[in-house]
Amino acid sequence: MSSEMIIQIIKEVQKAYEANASEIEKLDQAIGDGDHVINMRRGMKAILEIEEELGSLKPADALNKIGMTLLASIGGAAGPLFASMFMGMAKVPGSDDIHNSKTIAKMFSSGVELVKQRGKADVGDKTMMDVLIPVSNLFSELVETDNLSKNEMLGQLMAEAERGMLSTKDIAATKGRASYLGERAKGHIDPGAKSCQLIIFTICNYLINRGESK
Amino acid sequence: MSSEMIIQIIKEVQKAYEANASEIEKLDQAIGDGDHVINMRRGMKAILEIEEELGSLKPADALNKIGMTLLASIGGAAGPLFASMFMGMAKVPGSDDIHNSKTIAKMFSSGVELVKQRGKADVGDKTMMDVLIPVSNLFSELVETDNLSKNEMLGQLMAEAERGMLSTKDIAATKGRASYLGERAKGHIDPGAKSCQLIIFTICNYLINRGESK
Amino acid sequence: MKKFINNVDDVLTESLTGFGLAHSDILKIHLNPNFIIRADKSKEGKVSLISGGGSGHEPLHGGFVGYGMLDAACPGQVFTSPTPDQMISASQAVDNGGGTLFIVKNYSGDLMNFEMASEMLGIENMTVLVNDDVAVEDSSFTTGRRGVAGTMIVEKIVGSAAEAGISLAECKELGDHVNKMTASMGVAFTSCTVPAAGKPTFEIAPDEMEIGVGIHGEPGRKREKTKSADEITRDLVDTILEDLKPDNNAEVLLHVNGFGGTPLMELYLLFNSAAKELEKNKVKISRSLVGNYTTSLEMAGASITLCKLDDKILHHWDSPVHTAALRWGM
Amino acid sequence: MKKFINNVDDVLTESLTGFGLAHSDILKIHLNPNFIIRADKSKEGKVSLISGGGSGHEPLHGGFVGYGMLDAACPGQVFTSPTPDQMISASQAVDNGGGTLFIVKNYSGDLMNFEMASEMLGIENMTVLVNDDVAVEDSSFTTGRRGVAGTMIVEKIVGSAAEAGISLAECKELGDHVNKMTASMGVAFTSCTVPAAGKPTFEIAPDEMEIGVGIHGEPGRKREKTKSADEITRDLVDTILEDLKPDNNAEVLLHVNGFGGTPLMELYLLFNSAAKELEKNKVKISRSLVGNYTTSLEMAGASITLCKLDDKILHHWDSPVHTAALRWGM
Ligand SMILES: Nc1ncnc2c1ncn2[C@@H]1O[C@H](COP(=O)(O)OP(=O)(O)O)[C@@H](O)[C@H]1O
Ligand SMILES: Nc1ncnc2c1ncn2[C@@H]1O[C@H](COP(=O)(O)OP(=O)(O)O)[C@@H](O)[C@H]1O
Ligand SMILES: [Mg+2]
Ligand SMILES: [Mg+2]
Ligand SMILES: [Mg+2]
Ligand SMILES: [Mg+2]
Repeated sequence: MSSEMIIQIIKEVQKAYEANASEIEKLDQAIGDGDHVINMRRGMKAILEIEEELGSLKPADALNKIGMTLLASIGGAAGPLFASMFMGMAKVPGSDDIHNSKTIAKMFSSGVELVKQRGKADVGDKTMMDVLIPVSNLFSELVETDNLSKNEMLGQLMAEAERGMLSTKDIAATKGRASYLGERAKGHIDPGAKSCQLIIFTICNYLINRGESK
Repeated sequence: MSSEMIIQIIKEVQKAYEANASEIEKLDQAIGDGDHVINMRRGMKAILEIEEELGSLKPADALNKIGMTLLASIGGAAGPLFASMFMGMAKVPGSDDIHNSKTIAKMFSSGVELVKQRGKADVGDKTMMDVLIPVSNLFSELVETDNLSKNEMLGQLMAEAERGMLSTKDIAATKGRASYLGERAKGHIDPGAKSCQLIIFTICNYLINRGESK
Repeated sequence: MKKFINNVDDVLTESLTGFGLAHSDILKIHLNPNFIIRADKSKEGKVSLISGGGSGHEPLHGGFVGYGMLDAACPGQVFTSPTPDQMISASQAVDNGGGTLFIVKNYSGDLMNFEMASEMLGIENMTVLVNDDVAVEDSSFTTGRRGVAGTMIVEKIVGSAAEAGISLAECKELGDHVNKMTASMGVAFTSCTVPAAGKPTFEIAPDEMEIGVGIHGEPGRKREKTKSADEITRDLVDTILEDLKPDNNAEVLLHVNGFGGTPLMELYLLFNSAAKELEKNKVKISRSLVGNYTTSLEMAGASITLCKLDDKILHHWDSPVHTAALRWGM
Repeated sequence: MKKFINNVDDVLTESLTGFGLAHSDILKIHLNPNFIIRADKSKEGKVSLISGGGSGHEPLHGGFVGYGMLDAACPGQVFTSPTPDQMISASQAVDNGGGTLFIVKNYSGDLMNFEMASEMLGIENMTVLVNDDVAVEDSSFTTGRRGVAGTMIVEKIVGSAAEAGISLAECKELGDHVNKMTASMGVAFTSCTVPAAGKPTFEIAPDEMEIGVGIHGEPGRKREKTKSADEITRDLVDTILEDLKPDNNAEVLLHVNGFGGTPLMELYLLFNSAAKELEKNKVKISRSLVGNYTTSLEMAGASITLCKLDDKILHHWDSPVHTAALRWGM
């Protein structure tokens, strides 16, 4: 993993985001305040504005810089949470120089841990944590499993993200703006969970295709 | 003409007004501020609230009282104008005791004169004057004409009122709120002119039917 | 129609009652006839300033009753001028022997009702007619320009001067002078709904605006496709400047007035657009006022008003005022 | 969407610039990061009061920057909490050695951003969390109640006390106290439109209202058919009183707040309805505030806020204040 690759992935995410923007916007309009897409867009734009600077940094520094950039650009609930994700990832020893899935899994787990500390939400609160926590758990598990191809692993992570995202649909929210709705939030997928699922899907897909093309 | 008859006529006008309310409202919404019907309703209601008191007054006093009541209840442009109409009518010597059309024509003419003084509008300004002035002129003329039945006279006045009202349609306004519209007022009948036409029509009709039933 | 009302016929009475309760420290409400007067009697011999007009423009005029501004306000029904009995009773209630100055917005209805009050009132009185709306062409063959957002500036300036003790004739002269120095023009995005009518006063497409709209939702100069804030502002400011013809580096008061349904955020954005336009025209903004002061119920839109400042106007603008809607220096 | 804007992305910057120009006598605007501070440095050793939140609630918070209230405000994007760099830069700009008090409305986003600012800021600081919205049930298993129109009361009271020189810990304690004495609830008739979204945040039928709506157009407790002003008021006031449980003849401040698209006439009518309801409940209105202070862009609707008064709160409410949106005594 290099800083260039991080930027490449963010560009892929940005593309995927635009393709799904109106769907996600509808979700935040249904149970939030309708700004989630705008917030995320602002964050991605801010990162790509410092693309050159990021390219010159070591991965851990780039991740930190991305975290700070998101923190100062997204705002809302999503800002500190996505920022924490990147800052948490940068914390893992060895994240500067990573060649194997185990390090990446550790980084992901560290990122999710910091998000959880910041947001104080857990599985079942109808937030992005319903995607992040199960995916992180599964990831840590799978990297210890032998005889699993990289693509199989990525496929399982994508499926888990999808499951987590869908699990937010039929429950009431107990964290975030949707919690004000009580029972009325039921029936709507959480926008932050959808965002995370989309991001995970895009990254996995990118890695699968990249593996193939090599 | 007695005070009771004045009240009776006002009740007839009120009924006619309700039947045409939405049409007149649309006219004031198109080239005014949409309150003309509401204003007129308020005025008629105020008169009928003092019905008993009016019944005990001599016609000239009743007309004056009606004028003052309209003045304190209608507001807007229509208030002082309709009030002036009644006050002007009360001014005519003999208006207390009237048995012939000539006195009534004089009263009408005196009323219109005071309205004109107050509003400073004339024929062609696209206001109620486009109905009041021609009808008043014709009335004064017709009462001097021999061999004209009462009903023929009333019919001619109704026709003149209609003509006056329609004449406001294709001109621009130079007085009242519609004057702000410039050319855009063309194509709409003036609400105040429509009101006056309706009132004159109702009174004439009442007198025709009353004549017949006797 | 969705409104906070109980009964269409009681809107005005209940609203006035609430207004009186909320500001009992500075004003008193009289119902039937309806008028609003200061809670404290003002100085012996002081000219009484009385304004009024249709309701639905709040805070105009009731919100400007108090020290340094109006002595009384006469609220008519929504968008309908008040009736002479209101002006007469209000004048009698606040009379201090200095005579009465009526401040009247130029509409046929207001004019005629105030005229009749003036004729019937047994107190010496004069009238200042405000006609600051440059959207309407002024000609002796028409009703002339309307009185709009500039009215409160006339009320503030003459109010301060009356407090300082000038005579009725001087008040009248000053009011006419301020009126001449003041010009306004507005634009609307949506209509408003008069409670008693129950439906919008006019229809307007989702991409149209009414340039030069009146404060009763009267149609304006022209209907156009919506444009950027800068372009709209240029239209309004240029028309105003053509009328006022300020000298180079003239100092003005810039008043951006919301019609009731436009967020403050947008009004400040408009202020910024107007400031850019005035700078281009070498006009200096020395005083500013941004907010909903002369409204049309919940109409979305705004007007821009400029008042050319001289030492006298500036002094009376800055002087203390204590009303429900405008307060400073005390 | 019809709005006074030039470019969706520039709304905030241009509006802030206009705000700074219109009130250059009392405040200064800093862009990138965005914050608003007082024009004059305040007293050495004074606690700095800093608030902030998403934009679109104007005049909250920027309109409350000035003597006797806030030292700085940090406006986020429309309906999006500001970012920690804004709070940090603002704190540094106004620091007088007395420490910083953050006044934060209770939303996940605002909380987390202010929390990170608090952790990263090198100045002693504390936070008052405002959660006056009784529409939302308060439970440790949820995000808890939202901060709404009561926030400006906290800002006024603590602002006055800070001006008088009390310590950071005392400011924090007083803020928490006022928050506990204050409860609000609102109702919306229409949605608002976030400029960047370009369409209404929610759909609502022509005969429906959202009871307990949040100030970002978040859905409330329930959606109902519209009712009379008296009935709506009863719903709101009774829920508030259940929460505040005032003693018999307790004195309160009654604040009727418009969300931006409701005419002042209706707000005063609501005030009247609320006054009747409070009288029935033997609660005495000692102070009142009616107007658009905590808005949701152009949303039609209003909220009612009660604050139980004790001598301290009363004293600090009455004390002089000089901001763009609230001014008295000076
Ligand atoms: N405490 C929390 N922990 C984890 N995620 C949260 C929390 N609060 C909110 N979120 C996530 O943030 C998303 C909303 O983000 P966004 O719309 O950008 O911010 P805001 O709610 O401030 O408008 C929600 O859908 C939810 O997934
Ligand atoms: N100066 C005037 N002279 C005669 N009639 C007038 C004058 N001004 C207005 N009107 C009449 O008044 C009518 C409007 O009355 P109304 O709607 O009740 O008052 P307003 O215009 O104040 O809302 C117009 O249609 C017109 O006929
Ligand atoms: Mg959101
Ligand atoms: Mg009318
Ligand atoms: Mg009218
Ligand atoms: Mg948000």
